[in-house]
Amino acid sequence: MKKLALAVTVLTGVLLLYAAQDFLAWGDLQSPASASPVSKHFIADTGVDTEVPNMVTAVLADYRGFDTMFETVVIFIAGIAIIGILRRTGADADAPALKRENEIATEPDLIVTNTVRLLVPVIQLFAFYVLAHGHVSPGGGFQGGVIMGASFILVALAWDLPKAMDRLSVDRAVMLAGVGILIYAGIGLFSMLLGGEFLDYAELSHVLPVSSEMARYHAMLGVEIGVAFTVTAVMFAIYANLSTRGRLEGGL
Amino acid sequence: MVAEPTVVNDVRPLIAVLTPMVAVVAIAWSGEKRKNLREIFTLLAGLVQASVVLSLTPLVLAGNVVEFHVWQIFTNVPMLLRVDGFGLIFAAVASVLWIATSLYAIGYMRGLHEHTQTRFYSFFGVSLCATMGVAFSANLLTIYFFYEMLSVSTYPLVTHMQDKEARKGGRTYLSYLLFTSLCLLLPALSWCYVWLDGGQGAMDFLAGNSMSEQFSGTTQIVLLLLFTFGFAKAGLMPFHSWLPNAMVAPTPVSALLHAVAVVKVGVFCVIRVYSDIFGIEVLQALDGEQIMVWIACATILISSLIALSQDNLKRRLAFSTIGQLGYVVLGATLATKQGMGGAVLHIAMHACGKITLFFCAGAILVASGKKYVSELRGLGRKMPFTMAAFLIGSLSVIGLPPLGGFVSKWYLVLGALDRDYVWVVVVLLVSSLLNVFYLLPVAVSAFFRTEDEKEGEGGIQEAPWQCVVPLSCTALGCFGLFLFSDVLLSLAGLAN
Amino acid sequence: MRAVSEADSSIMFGEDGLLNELLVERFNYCVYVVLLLIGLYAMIAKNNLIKKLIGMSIFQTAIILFYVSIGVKEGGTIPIYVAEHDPHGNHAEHAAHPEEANATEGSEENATTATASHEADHGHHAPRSLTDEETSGYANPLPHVLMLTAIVVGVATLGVALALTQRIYRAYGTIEEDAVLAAILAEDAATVIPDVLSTKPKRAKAKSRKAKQA
Amino acid sequence: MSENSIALIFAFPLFGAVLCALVGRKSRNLCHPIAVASLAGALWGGIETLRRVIASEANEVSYYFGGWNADAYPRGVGIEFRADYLGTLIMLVVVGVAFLVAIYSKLPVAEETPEKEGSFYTLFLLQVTGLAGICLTGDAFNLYVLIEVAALTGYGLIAMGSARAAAATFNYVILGTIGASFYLLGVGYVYMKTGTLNMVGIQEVITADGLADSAAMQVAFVFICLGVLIKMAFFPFHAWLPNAYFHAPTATSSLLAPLVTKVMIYVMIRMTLTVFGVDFSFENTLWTEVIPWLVVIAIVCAATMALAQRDVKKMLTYLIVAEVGYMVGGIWVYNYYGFIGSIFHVISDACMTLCLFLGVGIILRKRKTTHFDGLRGLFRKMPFTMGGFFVGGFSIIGLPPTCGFFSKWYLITGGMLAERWEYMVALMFSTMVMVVLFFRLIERIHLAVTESGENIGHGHGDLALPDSETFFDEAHWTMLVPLLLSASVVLVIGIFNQDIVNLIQDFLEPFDLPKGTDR
Repeated sequence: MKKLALAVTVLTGVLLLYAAQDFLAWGDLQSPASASPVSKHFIADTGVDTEVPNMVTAVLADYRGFDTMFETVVIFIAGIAIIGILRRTGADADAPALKRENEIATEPDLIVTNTVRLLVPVIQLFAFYVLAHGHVSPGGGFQGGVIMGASFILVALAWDLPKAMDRLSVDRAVMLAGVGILIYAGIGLFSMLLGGEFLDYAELSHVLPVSSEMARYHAMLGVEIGVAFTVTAVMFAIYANLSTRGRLEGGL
Repeated sequence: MVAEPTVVNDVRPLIAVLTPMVAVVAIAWSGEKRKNLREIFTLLAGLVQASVVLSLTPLVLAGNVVEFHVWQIFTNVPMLLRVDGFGLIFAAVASVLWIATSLYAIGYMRGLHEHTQTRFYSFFGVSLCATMGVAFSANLLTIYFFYEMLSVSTYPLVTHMQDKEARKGGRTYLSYLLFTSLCLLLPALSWCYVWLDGGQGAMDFLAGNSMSEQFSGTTQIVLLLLFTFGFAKAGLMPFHSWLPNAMVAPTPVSALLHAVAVVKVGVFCVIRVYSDIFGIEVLQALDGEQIMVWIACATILISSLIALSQDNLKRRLAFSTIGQLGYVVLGATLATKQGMGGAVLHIAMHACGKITLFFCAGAILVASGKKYVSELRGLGRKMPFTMAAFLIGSLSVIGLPPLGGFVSKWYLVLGALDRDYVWVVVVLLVSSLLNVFYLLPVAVSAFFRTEDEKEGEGGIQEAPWQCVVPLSCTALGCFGLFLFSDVLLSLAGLAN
Repeated sequence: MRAVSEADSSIMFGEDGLLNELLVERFNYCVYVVLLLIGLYAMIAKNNLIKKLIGMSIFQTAIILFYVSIGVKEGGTIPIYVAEHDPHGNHAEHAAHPEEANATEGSEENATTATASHEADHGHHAPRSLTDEETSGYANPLPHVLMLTAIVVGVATLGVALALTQRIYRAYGTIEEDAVLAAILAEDAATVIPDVLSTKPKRAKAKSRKAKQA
Repeated sequence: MSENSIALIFAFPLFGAVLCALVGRKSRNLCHPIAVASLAGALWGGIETLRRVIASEANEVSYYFGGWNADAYPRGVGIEFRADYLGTLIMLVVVGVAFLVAIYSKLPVAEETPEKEGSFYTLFLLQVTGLAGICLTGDAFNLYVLIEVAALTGYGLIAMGSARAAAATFNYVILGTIGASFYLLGVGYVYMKTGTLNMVGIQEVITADGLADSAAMQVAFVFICLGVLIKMAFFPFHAWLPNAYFHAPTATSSLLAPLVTKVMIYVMIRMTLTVFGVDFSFENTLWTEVIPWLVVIAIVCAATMALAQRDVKKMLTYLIVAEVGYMVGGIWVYNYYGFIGSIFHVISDACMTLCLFLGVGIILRKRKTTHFDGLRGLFRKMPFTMGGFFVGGFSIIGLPPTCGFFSKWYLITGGMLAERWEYMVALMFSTMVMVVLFFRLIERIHLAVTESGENIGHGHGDLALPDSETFFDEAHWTMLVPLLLSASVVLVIGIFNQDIVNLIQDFLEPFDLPKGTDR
């Protein structure tokens, strides 16, 4: 196996290096990727099209919004798949829990819990900031969602899983993830029902009291919120399932 | 063939093809519990089919061809049914003999208390449908469809016994037939589809052929070989050994399928390709076409010699069949009008004779349980009708007047002389002699030698009437074919 | 491509030689190649399932590095448009924004070319199409977007793979590949194929259920 | 609604999936109807799309998500979905197959993965979304995302079964990720050299800038092909497939086996024809001389391995690998008819594989095993099921008038016209292997014989089967009806193949492929 791996690796390396001499210099302004009309349009006309200064956000949530919808779906799939794989059913569920070696039942540490108590609101607030400010600074739904999910995971780490599950149970997390997708796809569907194409946010200007550019702007915030829902929920669901091997009890 | 025939559109060819399929549904519905109903359906379908086919005769005799367009397979190649002289002869033989076989099968299967008779009758019907389809096909692709359908639908019949031997026979049967059809025939067809007439209207038997203008001589020979061996049902050596192996099937199957339907479909396809895809003129002009004549002659002689050494009656008949198929292929390879016509006639004549022989073999099995030639001494006294029919069948296969076999052999000889192949005539004579040697002793010993005393099986009687009646009919049919051969001659395009 | 076929030592090692070109001008491409190969090797060669997954992560990260490298522009800043970033705007007024300061530094060479199109309304830029010179001051946003997607996909794959690893561990008690394989072979050898014709169907069922549980 | 039919193909299963996830825990029985209903909706969208494509003048319909159409904005700014005959036909196959499997899956899912219906149908529907999207997308990167959607759902669906399935899935994850990452890398190279991700845009830039000699583009092509070949389980990279599909739950393997490999073949056709262009793909000796021989090795090896199996389901998984070889070969003989054959074989192979896997699922449910020994006498108990199964088998062998015959016909024609004799020999060889395989099965199913050849059915009288084995015991209708439907689809596609081939021809006409008939 090792020899095979080495052969494969060397072969790939040769191919990669063979291609490398055809690469343009690093940071070349005239490289096709940088100078193509598509790339120029993103930089030059994002403001005109959507009023969003952060081009990455605009490309992510609007120009390539369909990609991003499926990206959210990928996250959702991961959550569902992990639950599906690890969930114990039938006879399996009744099997006695595996005892971890060196497991010591201790009370949660006072210092840790109190620090976390202080930290969590700040983290969550920051998550909202990152989410909401994604249009004008680096940030957005994924980033905000991950930070938000981390806050729940932190609770689970500091106390135990049930404590975190009191706040966001896995069942509810799955629901939340679903709702996130519903928000994203729902906005897309709604704009389609208003007469445009799927995800054509400009059509929302028919129902919102804003111009079609600003409609795109606001709709982007909407889909980012949907993304954040899904990411938050799935991050926590993945953690909860992986850390307890699908039992959803006790935990670290 | 002759000048542009008039095309008549008629649904009757389709009816003839589909009748057995309808019967299959009815048979499967009747099932094992309603035996009589099931068998009535079988007979009824046979009657309907035969009358539909025969009702087409006047039209065809008047120089028309009957067509029915089923659906478009490829852009230029439709699924087209067409009835012309050759096809009608074959279809008529197959459908008339189906009635006889059905009646015979009832006696045989009931006599032996066979299992899964419903399955048997069902697949019997399917294979008849396929045979009829081959007879009425208007182009190569259509013929290929029905050809494959026949291969598959006869498999359950060949393996009917379900024992080890049957399964072995079935495997040989399928591997030979599917190997040749998928690996030799399919590329040849594909070749013709693409290059013959540039893919326009290709493969139709009436299209007139421009084979010689489009392909080099070598290509034509290769195609000829692919086609001839691709239709392995024709039993040409070296792709013949499926036939003796398939004799494990119940006798009605052997009779109808291996003396009438399956093998005759093979040779019929070969004739079609030779006469309507290549054409007589092209073949005559083709260098190296003699190879095919040699192969056919070799098959005739070798199989006759092997038949001499077989003691199992059905196996002996099987090798005899291979030889007789060789005659048909020979007729086609001679590439003369008489040869082709003789070949088509021989399909009919041999079918009638050989089915009689197989019926007799089956009847003997039912009545006495005997399978080997050496056991048949003195049986003629106990089963006079059967053995008399056997004698008639033998004489017809040997080719003596006033029996059908004589007519077709006569035209084959004429065809050979037409091409100045005197040696072929010699081969025909020698093989007729061999036929005498391996067929006549059976009947002779049955009538003129006394039974061994020690066996002491006094209880042997004539077979059930369902068996005896059909075999008597077919034996009489051998005379009939001689007497009324002029109809067949004109259908085969030999009457002037 | 042509260059390689005629390669001699000077082309390989000279001033404009291949090596020079590769290592100096395309340094980060080389890094990505090395990372990618490390990841690939680990994915195929490692016996431990977790190590395979680590290899997978390295592999995917290498690709991300490659993509981001495509988007880089000499002197370009992050692709966030703020009207005030334009060099002829008043630097001092907005110097408080660190990212803006960076941006200004980055796009200095554009300073001379930018026109007086800059509006007085600092707070709200009027939507307008940027000129070619202005666009070259921003990095290409598309690769970043693509990689955001790729990262997400990578995380999702990793999560599922970890779940699978746990499932395997739960069933076989090991995450070493050869040990798992051995366990699987043993399991196969022990599987009984129910003989349909010699036993009653009910028993066959019970048998296979037992086999499943084992 | 009609002008949005392309979006509806995705919207229905997507919302269905979310709905399944939401109601899955509480009311599990709702999941199956939701799945069937949303796939019916998707099927309607698919048919509507085909209707629009046929009605359109250019034989293709573009759909710009987010309204970023190519008239007002530079091509490739937004994500374009481009429905031409190729993509639409295969998308219809995907949705149709999924619809049948969804009906079929009711009992197997409830029995094999109890209490997981919610997760199962969520992933099931998203799998369909991903696969259907692959067929229509006009964006190289979006294709990657959709490939990953399909892959991840596939991992989940397979691993939901036994622990054995999880072990098999792990290999799938590793190889699948390598494949997808290679594809991603290739797309990266393409983007670097062309500056666009839109498939048509890439083709335009390649032609305009003369990128055929570019080393990076060539390597990009190699990587993309490599990635796709891994994903489609082409012979040396097939290791993940047999185990994963064999141990997967019945409903999963019935969905994945017919679709995943075929859709990847589609990607390869799309890449060679639309993205890189005919000249780039087939004029470069770097790979045009290598791949056809790989194909030959692949077909022969996979067929031989199939021959060695003693289990129907396992055997079928190897057959899939062999069939992949057929289709890749059809592309790389580089001939008009070869392409028709490949595309038509994608369609027909999906149908016949579906047919076989549905049959195997029923066998598994009745007999609790798919080993050859467990097949005896099945025909008597389930004549309809087995009849459908046989139709699928005949189609794999290539007997007329099933669709398998016609696709093989075009493949053979293409191979012959391109004078790729080695490919034809490989095809013949594998055809013969399939004859052996299926008649071996038919012998067992039909004739009730034991493995050792001992005679169970005596020549005369009734079969000596135990009483429990002789009564009529047909499969449940939710399983039987999809099987019979798929069997009849196999026949109908075969009989009316000309209509489909005409569409394929319309699609292939602009590419000016060599026909090889002009001699």
